[in-house]
Amino acid sequence: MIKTFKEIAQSLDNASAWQQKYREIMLLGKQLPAMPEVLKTDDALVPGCESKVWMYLDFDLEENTLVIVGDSDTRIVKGLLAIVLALYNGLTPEQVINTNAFAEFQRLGLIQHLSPSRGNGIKAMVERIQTMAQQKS
Amino acid sequence: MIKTFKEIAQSLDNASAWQQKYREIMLLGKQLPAMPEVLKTDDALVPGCESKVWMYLDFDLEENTLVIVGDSDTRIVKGLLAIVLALYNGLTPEQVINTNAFAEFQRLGLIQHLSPSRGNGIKAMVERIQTMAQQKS
Amino acid sequence: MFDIEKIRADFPALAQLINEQPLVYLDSAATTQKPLSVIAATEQFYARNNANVHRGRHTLSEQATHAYEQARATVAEFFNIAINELVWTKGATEAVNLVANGLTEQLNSNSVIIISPLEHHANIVPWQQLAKRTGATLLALPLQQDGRFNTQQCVKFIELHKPNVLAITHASNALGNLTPLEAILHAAKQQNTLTLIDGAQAALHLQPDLQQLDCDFYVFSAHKMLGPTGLGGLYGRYEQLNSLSVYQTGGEMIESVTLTETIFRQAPAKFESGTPNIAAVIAFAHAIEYLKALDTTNVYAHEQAIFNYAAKKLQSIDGITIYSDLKSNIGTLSFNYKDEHPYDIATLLDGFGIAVRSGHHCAQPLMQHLGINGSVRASFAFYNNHQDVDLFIAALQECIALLD
Amino acid sequence: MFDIEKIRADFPALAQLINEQPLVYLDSAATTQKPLSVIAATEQFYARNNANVHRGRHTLSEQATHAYEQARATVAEFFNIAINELVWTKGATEAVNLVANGLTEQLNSNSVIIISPLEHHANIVPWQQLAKRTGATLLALPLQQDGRFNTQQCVKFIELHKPNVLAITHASNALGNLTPLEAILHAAKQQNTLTLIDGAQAALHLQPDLQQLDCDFYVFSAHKMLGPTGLGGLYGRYEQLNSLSVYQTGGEMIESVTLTETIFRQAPAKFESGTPNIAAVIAFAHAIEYLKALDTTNVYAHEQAIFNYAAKKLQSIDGITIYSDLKSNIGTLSFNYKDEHPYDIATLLDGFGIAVRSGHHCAQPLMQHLGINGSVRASFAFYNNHQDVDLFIAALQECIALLD
Ligand SMILES: Cc1ncc(COP(=O)(O)O)c(C=O)c1O
Ligand SMILES: Cc1ncc(COP(=O)(O)O)c(C=O)c1O
Repeated sequence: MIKTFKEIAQSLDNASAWQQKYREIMLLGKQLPAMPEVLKTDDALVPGCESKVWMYLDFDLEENTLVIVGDSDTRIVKGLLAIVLALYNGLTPEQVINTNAFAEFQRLGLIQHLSPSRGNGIKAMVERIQTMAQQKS
Repeated sequence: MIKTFKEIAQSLDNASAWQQKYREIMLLGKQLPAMPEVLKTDDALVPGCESKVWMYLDFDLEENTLVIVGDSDTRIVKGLLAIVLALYNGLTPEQVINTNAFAEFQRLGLIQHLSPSRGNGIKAMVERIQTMAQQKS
Repeated sequence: MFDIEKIRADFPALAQLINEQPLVYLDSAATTQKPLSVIAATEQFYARNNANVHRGRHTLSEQATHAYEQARATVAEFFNIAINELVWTKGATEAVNLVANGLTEQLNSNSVIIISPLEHHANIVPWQQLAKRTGATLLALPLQQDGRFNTQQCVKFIELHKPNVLAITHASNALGNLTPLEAILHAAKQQNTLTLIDGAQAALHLQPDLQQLDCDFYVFSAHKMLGPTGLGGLYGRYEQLNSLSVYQTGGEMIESVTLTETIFRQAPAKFESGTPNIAAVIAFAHAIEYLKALDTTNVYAHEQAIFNYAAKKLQSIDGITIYSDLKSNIGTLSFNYKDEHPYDIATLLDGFGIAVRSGHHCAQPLMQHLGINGSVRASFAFYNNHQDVDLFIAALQECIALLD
Repeated sequence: MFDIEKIRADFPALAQLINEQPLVYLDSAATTQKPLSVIAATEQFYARNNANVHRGRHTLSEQATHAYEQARATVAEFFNIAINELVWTKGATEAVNLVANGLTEQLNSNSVIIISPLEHHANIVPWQQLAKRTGATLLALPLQQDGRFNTQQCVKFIELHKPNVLAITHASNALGNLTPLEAILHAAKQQNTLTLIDGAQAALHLQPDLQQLDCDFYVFSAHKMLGPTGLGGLYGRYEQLNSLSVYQTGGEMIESVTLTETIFRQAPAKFESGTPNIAAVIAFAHAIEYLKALDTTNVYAHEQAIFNYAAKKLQSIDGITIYSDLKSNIGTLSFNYKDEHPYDIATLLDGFGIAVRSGHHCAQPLMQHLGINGSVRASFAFYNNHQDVDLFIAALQECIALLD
């Protein structure tokens, strides 16, 4: 079962030590369904990453919601990706625009993972999601 | 009349202020006979100098002494050159080898002019003179 | 409020004695002095934050990377350009070389490159080499006998020769003269000419808005803008920048490497191979912050006041020839006294604690144009005060007394 | 006497907390920490002696020039080379580029260039570019599956291909493995091959006598030898060095310039265009003085002791694969844990204050050769102590517990 963002936030808040937090994040990654191999194209690769990160972005016209699929070859990044997906997947463009991943990551004590210097692709992902939302809104 | 090195040293020692010293140096330059234009070839130019410095080095086989002629387009360098000439001109190779221009310039309070960073060619001149002396001794 | 004494206190090197007399530093065109914040940032980096940037998964490396990229943003904002339009180089010289080299494949024997006769060697020799490599023709803009450009002449020259590339200085390092860039850049644009401006001298004094200036490339050196040595920058309009062929190759600038093939990254990374001058980049951002905190208008007004004051005093000395344009100048006075050698004047001035430069100022073609072997150059920055001028002029008069 | 605690006190950056735990800096292969004397020299330069070098006729400029050239002498002596055989560059990367570019006119489509599969990208891509420009063939020395060279194989390869140029590292940055240089350089000499050694990693640890090593070129980076960022060096046997064609052009490196023609100076000036990284050069001499003051033999013995201690502990952990050659190594441990991603290990280690590197270490061909995507790299320097190793191993075990 995929956790909602609220549930994720709660379990991260409950983490007593940083190790616990990472354990939680990696667990989230584990629970994220693997991305179908056919979607792992070069185009889907988020560039400039040390770890491999794939992201597939689509728009469901009927539902007027964003569809996001992602994967990574590292556990921690995959976990962070799961958090981003929990935040944004299935939202309407307007909802996406009103959801500030930076603020949420800040609140979760994970903001350093969104730093451009991390080069882990999470920041690039969030930006791509926001860009698509702007285009579709 | 060209001053002997001893006379030069004396008048520099007598200089009360640095201005006086420079006045003396420039005077020495003025008293140095101009180098014949035909000797001012590109070969005679000491390379890498901001001011132009020409030096013509020869060896008098009969007298077994070095013959040094030099000139510069700046007054101060020409004066310093006059001091070097007064030190070395007409000496035998052995005498040249035993005459340490660095020590003398140090004693005169002019050592900074022999610094490689000056790039005024005086140091290069002294080195050339010593090299020739080594070869001829 | 522009409190010059408060500002001077920020520059520790200014407060020293040279030959037992207070230093009067009039060699800012060669390199500027550094404010305390720049010195402290350098120290702080090495004593605490030192780490290599990019690809490091540990805290120190991330902090360094963050500060490094933040510095790029700070400097880009200062010049009003996009972050990815700024390439770090080791100096203005390297920046010109990077562009001249990167254009090799875009030029051929029908191409025309225009420079000017008052360029610094750094903005001459790389173009000579490019012309040699490609067979392109290298021309120089007309310059009046007095070392100033006639704008109309320049515009006509550009219209006539329709250059592919025009490389020209924003201000002359030997004279301080400002180039009439607006008209020249406009004329170049009409001909679809790629333009490179050498801002090594001007950037500190004019703090240019590069979007407004509307050139394709602009180069500068950090050490002439209160920053550390070993760092410079290249602005390139993104498309033109990215279309340059790669320059230095190695780590950092590649996407992937096999033994047989390499895929390069996009600009600016494409041009930044190897470990960058991290400490200098971070410290340079502090230099720019320092400059921004002073009001540009005040800085400029003060500099011009000092310059005019010095020019007037210098003019009033018998036997002095001034080569600088006194009407349109970033604050540099280039002069000779009668036919005395600049070396002698500079050496004697140093005895009085006055630091000026003498020689050809790496602008030999300009010296040939002016018919001189060299000159004495006193170059001012905003941290100079009226007393500096007074001491300089008094010392110069004593030198003259010694020489006459 | 090698007093490790006294030495550590000279490196202020080592004495800090990262994530509330004492920093264990195991990323010296990326960049080393700096001793106080280097930091102080930098500060002193900017706060007092700051001036541009060469051609300045004032006291500050002369002092700076003197210190700058004195630094060249200090470093040349360290490597046992002549002063005019040392060119300052902005880093090892630029030094390789300078040579690869300078050889363009000496090679053609019959030429052979040999590199190796474990080179850093900086010692691969410039040679690829050279091969492309000249039509020369680029080959790689045979490397065993385990990442070590078989000396006899290498010698045979050289005898077979008779390369014009051989560029190889002194020690691998990704693995720390030492190259069997003596035999390789000897074989190359038999073929009149020009040799370039990439000493970026090895220079600090081995403090090589370059005359004895008997290569034609040797490159290094100051920042990996306790010195500042933005500086590197190129040693070149004078004749070979001077015969390279010019690289960057501009001020400082020219004898004379007219608008149509330029005469260049001789090496090393010929290759040093523009204002150099003066502060870094001067500070780097302090780094070298610091190294010289420690006894080389003691330093090396301590490094090897730490390395062996760490290797033994690491080997004893189940599931760890070590890629480094443990017999002949400058002090770098490259490893993976099961099939965990190095990114995860490095990120978790950072939580414990342990700074290691993860990834391909700018050596993608080597990673391909080893059949891995990357590794975790712990690199040691003489300022590491046994406690660093203990903390590292303990943290690694906790990471493993988290991952399993
Ligand atoms: C073996 C090797 N060669 C070359 C380089 C490039 O050095 P720099 O980035 O300082 O130019 C490095 C540094 O990472 C290296 O380890
Ligand atoms: C106008 C001009 N261009 C280029 C340069 C070269 O700058 P750098 O020596 O910092 O590379 C200078 C500096 O002397 C200059 O004044």
